Amino acid sequence: MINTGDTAWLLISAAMVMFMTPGLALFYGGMVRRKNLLSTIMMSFVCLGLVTVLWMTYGYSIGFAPSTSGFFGGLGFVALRGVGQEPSAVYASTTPHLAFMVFQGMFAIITVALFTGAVVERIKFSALLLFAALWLTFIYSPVAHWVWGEGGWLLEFGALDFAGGAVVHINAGFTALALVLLLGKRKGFPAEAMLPNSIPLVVIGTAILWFGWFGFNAGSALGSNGLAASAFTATHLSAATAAVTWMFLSWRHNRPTVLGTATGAVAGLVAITPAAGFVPPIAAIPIGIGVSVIGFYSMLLLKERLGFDDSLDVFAVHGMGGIFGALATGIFASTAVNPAGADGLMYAGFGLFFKQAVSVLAVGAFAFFGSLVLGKLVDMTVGLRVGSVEETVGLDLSQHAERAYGGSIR
Amino acid sequence: MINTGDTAWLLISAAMVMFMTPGLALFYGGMVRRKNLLSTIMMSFVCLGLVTVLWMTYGYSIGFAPSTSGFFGGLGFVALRGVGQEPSAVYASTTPHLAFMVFQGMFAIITVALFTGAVVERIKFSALLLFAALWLTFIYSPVAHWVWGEGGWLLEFGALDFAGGAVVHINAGFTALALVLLLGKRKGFPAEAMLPNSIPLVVIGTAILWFGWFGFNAGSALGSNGLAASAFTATHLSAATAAVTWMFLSWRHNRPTVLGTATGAVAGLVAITPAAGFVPPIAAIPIGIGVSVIGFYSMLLLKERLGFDDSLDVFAVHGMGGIFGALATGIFASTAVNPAGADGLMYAGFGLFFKQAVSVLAVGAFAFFGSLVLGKLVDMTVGLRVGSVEETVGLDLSQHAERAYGGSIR
Amino acid sequence: MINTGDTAWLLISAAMVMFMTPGLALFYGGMVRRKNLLSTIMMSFVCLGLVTVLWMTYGYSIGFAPSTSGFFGGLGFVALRGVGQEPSAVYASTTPHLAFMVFQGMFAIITVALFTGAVVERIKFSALLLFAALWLTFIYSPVAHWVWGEGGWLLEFGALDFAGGAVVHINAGFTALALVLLLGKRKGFPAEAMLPNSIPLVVIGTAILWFGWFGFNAGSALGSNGLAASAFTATHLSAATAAVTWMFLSWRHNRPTVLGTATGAVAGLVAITPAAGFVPPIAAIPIGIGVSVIGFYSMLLLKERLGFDDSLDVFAVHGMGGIFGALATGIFASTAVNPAGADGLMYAGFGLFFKQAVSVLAVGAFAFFGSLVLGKLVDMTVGLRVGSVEETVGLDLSQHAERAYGGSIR
Amino acid sequence: MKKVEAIIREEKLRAVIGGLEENGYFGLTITEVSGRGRQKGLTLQGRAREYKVDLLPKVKVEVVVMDSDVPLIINTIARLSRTGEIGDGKIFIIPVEDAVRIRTGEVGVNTI
Amino acid sequence: MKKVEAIIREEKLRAVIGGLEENGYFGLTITEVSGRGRQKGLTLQGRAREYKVDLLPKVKVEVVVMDSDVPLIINTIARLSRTGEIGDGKIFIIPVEDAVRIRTGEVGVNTI
Amino acid sequence: MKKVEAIIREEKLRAVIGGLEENGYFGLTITEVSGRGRQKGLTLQGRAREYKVDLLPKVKVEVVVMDSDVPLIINTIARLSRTGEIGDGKIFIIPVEDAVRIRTGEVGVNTI
Ligand SMILES: Nc1ncnc2c1ncn2[C@@H]1O[C@H](COP(=O)(O)OP(=O)(O)O)[C@@H](O)[C@H]1O
Ligand SMILES: Nc1ncnc2c1ncn2[C@@H]1O[C@H](COP(=O)(O)OP(=O)(O)O)[C@@H](O)[C@H]1O
Ligand SMILES: Nc1ncnc2c1ncn2[C@@H]1O[C@H](COP(=O)(O)OP(=O)(O)O)[C@@H](O)[C@H]1O
Repeated sequence: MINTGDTAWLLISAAMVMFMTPGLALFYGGMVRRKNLLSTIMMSFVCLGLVTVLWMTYGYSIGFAPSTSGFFGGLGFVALRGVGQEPSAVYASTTPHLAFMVFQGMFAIITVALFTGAVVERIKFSALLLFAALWLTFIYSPVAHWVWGEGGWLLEFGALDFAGGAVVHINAGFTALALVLLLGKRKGFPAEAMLPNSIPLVVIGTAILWFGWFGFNAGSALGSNGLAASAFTATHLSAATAAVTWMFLSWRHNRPTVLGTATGAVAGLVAITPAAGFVPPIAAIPIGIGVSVIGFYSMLLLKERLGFDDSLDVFAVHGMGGIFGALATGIFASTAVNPAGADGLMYAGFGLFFKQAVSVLAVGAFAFFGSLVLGKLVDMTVGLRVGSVEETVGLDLSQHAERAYGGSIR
Repeated sequence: MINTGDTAWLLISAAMVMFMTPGLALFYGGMVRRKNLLSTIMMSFVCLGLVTVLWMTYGYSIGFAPSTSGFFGGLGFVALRGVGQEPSAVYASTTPHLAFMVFQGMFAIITVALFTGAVVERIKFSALLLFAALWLTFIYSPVAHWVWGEGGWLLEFGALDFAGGAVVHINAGFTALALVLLLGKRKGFPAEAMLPNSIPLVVIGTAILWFGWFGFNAGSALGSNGLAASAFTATHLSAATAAVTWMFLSWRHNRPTVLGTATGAVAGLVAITPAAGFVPPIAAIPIGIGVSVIGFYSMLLLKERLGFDDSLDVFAVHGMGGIFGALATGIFASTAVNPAGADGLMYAGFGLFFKQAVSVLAVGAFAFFGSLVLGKLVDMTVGLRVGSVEETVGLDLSQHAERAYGGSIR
Repeated sequence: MINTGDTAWLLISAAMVMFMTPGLALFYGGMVRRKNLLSTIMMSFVCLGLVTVLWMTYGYSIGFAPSTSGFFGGLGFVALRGVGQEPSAVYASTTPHLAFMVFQGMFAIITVALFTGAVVERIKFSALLLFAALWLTFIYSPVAHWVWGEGGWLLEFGALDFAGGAVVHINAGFTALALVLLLGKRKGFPAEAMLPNSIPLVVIGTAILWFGWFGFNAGSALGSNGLAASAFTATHLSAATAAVTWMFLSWRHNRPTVLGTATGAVAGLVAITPAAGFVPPIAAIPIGIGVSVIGFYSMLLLKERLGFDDSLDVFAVHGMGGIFGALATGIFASTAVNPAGADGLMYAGFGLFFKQAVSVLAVGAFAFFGSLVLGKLVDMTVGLRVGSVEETVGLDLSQHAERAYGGSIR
Repeated sequence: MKKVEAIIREEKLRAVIGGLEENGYFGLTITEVSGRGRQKGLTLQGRAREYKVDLLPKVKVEVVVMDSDVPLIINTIARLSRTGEIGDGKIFIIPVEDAVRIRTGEVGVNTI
Repeated sequence: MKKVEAIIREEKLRAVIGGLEENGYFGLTITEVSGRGRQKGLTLQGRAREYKVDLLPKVKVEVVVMDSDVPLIINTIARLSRTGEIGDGKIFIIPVEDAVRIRTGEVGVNTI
Repeated sequence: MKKVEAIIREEKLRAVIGGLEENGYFGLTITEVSGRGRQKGLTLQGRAREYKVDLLPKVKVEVVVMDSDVPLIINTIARLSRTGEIGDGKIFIIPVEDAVRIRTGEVGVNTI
């Protein structure tokens, strides 16, 4: 039966998660060079359009319709058939099925937007569109089914993913890895300094992401209850701890930067995502510290040492952060917090931790190899990368025939 | 009796609709030339102040107090007398009357702000203030009464307007038309290129509008229930479809622009507004496609062919979008979705469609002629248009003695 | 027992109040010179990290744990012990205790961020961090206990503070005063014009603040009910009235500025904060007018006449606004609105007004002298002020080794 | 060679560029500047305080050309950027002793 | 005629403009520039990486005047923009061969 | 003295500054400009309308040096900013009659 409080919480959560995608657009947009600002924004923003349409026509069905394989859902929910104002039989039993469907759709949107950060400043817009559509169909929707769908194999197996550590972050992180391998470095990397065009824009984006993440994590309780409050608290504390940790790390290396603090906050939000509704809120402190240390040094290693040009460090923040969060869930989870969860290393044996590791591997490998294949396909058809002159001129002009600040002469 | 879930949903919806007005300020502000940036922002922002005060002192009463004429409400609710913490006898029976009143107030605010987009870059600020006050009193409040007020004639007649296709968008669109006729073109139009000063600002505005629109449309269910979820879904799907459609249209003409995609999203939100709680969510796909095609070509026709200088295309987006949405409601509405609604062309005869057409005509004509009269009046008293030098220097300096980026030399 | 509607409202309110702090960062950031833009943003943003961690480890306990002294709470809630998914025994009985704790935490964060506005453009970042930590511990948490904690002496005494007129605004205002005394004027003040680097950023910040303030004030009803709706309405009306009033005042002196209108809105929100859930909504009109008149002329007096360099006028807006709001609560409060409140001057004798005056004095004096002592301590250890060259170069480069617009040459 | 340095109204830039193009001059450099001449000043306002501001946005167009082209350039720019109102701007002629095309390393008149 | 091109600190701009005005010089053009001289460099930091940055914001003031006015202009600017600390800036004198007032088409010394 | 005025690609700025530094030239002034030369134009698009845009962002580097240093400066800038593709930019040499160091009031060649 529909509970109005739970429904209000799920609807506002869906709206907040929707808001995160343009937030991400600004977060990413602020970090590139000005000539690619709009193009970077567009790569996230267009997902709000494209992914929504695909999700409601068939993506949700692949993800959540009943099936027996455990690998992808059936066609029962195509074009929202059977998805109505009444609660679903299996998901979120106190809210309209439509609310659950749209909430899930917002996750699909932002996951696609997330990996674009790795390929900005050089991917062809048409290639991105095509890849996004294929990826949603063949990677995201199945993985969502594995982890959250009725009968999904990872769900059955007992892996825990409260709000998308695997489905969203590991998935996006390994996709980023694959795409960077296919695309190669940006022209001029690493010789030329590529400073962020607007850190205030990054801050606006971070603010929206942090705000929206309460819907993402606490909304995943699918009800307005103690568990939601617990997930909410853990989310906030992890973001805060990680922000401060990253700030001090950047201070150790030079100065406490705004960009570092914002990045830390996002990393903290990533890591707590799979854990939020399974761990006691105070566990967010070690999780927040851990993810910033891991993220900061992964970034240094990948970008500075290995010269791996993941433009906006999607793998370091979301891939590594997601892995760490999934494993941390295997450490700190407690059935005292969520009886529907399990006990982690701290309270029981290696059981859960092992399952978490399996889910990391399964999702990571599937996303990585799947994306390699899809990316190669796109490369062979429309071509992945813009021409050299287009890259120099910038993607705003060459892909979108627009300039961010049109009134200005430059 | 007050239901806490419904009340939570209505309150947060009111907050979200409030947030839309500064969102609109940024959306519009990004599209003008830098010298008019603040002035454009101010025209929307000031409505939050001015309209709120007028609404709570008497506007709400004209709109919603019981009356017998069907054309405007009585004075029963002046200065919030009789509007208290208990539910109203007629509106939103599970939430405090004050919540309903303030939710409605947010609609009044943004409607006034909407039409300013047509007159930016040349209207005198004092004239705008005066016109806004008159318009709220003599046009908006009565029209709200017709459509939503107890005993309003269009309500009685059976026209459907879920969240303001007629009250908000057609109303604002035709007002824009009238004001442009009175004001004339901007100096230099169409010879000089008038490029948007900041598309990132437009994106921030669009993001806030899209987010807030969930409150606008799903909040209009006045409860946290299946209907709200349905309206929420339809809203999101229409915005998404229209964004993608407009993107492809701009691509056909040159490149897929960010500005076009954002405009499409807004157009999609406009068209679904009257329909959201009456049509099955999947109907948002044809509605989203339709509104972008209509909006895009209306804009080309009006601005390029006819040289009609509606600065930010308020009529093409809100006027035409609102008309299309109202008529589409007459096509796709279904009592299976909302028993309090009616069946459209798809499920029954022309009855509803005809009523929708009547409401379009009535509201459009009233707004247009009413605004002509009020605008003329303002012109004859304080004068509508700034002087030629003031227009050249820009309204930021001449009307507000401010510069957007004060630290800069320019 | 947990009520889902109340919980949804409290959680979303907490998220909205969280959102206010980056909103404030942008509001303040837009007003300084470009060379200090990031540094100003950082001073607010870092509070999200630092204060959260301290609050959850011990601040909440000092503020809200049961005690007998009436001056500070015990250690019962340290590290969130005893703060769980069930409602607390004393606070917010229909929502999870964690929700109440995190909601209160958001208030602590923004209060610290508020006073930074007085010291931007010249305080050392390390000094700010240290001072913030000390201040949260020795000033904010105790004052929260006095006013809102079980057994707090001002609560027992009968002073009313619905959402933080004393705890937040007077507290921050007097702290600002003390810090300005210790720090002295900015280099070049008042000879050099220090124009805001970006008024659009100020508007974005104001928009977020206004939106979030509904959570701040109406969320303080701790439930989704008639009182919340009443507080919501009063909040909106006060902001609107004050915005319009300040606009007309700035018009009287020259032109109706956007900066003035935004400042007025914030002042209106400040003044209604202590009153929102005690006064009839319509009382927001005199409150809104009053606070703008007082704020505007305080600002002129302090800055222009007395040459007191409170960079962003924290004392004039929050200190004076908070005092006015607290006293106005003593005038307009009515038990017809909130039976848990009291009757003010308008309906009864001087009793409440006197109590309000006492709370103003107590909190103001404690914040002022306490901050003087703590600030002096910080000055003697790490030093409060940056060097002269660092100040000239700007705090973005000297404290954070970053530039707001890194892609640009300047 | 000479550098023709014209300070004109922003809104005239398109026309001026077009006019130069029609006459076969493609190379030019544009800078956003702010200027003051005979145009009356304005007063800006802070939160409560006023500031006099008398600089208005202009655009500087620089074209380096052969000496013999100077009159035509002046003529073209002046004609296309004139409104007749105060604030139309100025053109200055500055000597240029040499020019280099970076791409090829060529020097002298044929590089411009 | 000469173009006096001064590169000064941003915060001194108001004073310099005021000083020129007092001496009767109204016309001038301002550009936002970035410069480096003897001032020590700084190090910027990206997400995890460092960049050396040694350019600091300055303002360029250009005033075209008659030859005889040059010493007074130099004097005024130098006096009003001096702090005595490194980074005060430079003034360069550049020859101007001709000037045109766009509004009227006049040429020569009386246009400036 | 001469002013070497180079209009180069943004992404070459760091290299050019570095190269000048290596040769002992520290003082310089940078301006963000927009330019057009032989580089092909582009078309921008508004909401529904198209605009031709042929200006691309460039950076202007100004270095005032003694006459004898000019060849080395030209050489350094040209070498470090060359890509060989159209749009590499130009260098112009402009006479400077005098220079003043504001901080000390010194004039002449030893100030630069
Ligand atoms: N003496 C000067 N030196 C440098 N720039 C000048 C000078 N006089 C005018 N300018 C520039 O020319 C612009 C227009 O000059 P103004 O005097 O307003 O035009 P008009 O020639 O129509 O009187 C100014 O904004 C300024 O940038
Ligand atoms: N040789 C030069 N060529 C061009 N601009 C210069 C030169 N030397 C200095 N500048 C400009 O002057 C500004 C101030 O110079 P700086 O050497 O720091 O001052 P100071 O004269 O006090 O030592 C620099 O930021 C730069 O813009
Ligand atoms: N005649 C000129 N006058 C002023 N600036 C010029 C001139 N020609 C070129 N420029 C500047 O030089 C830049 C590069 O010129 P371009 O012709 O594209 O390079 P290339 O020398 O490789 O053909 C242009 O963007 C413009 O700023």
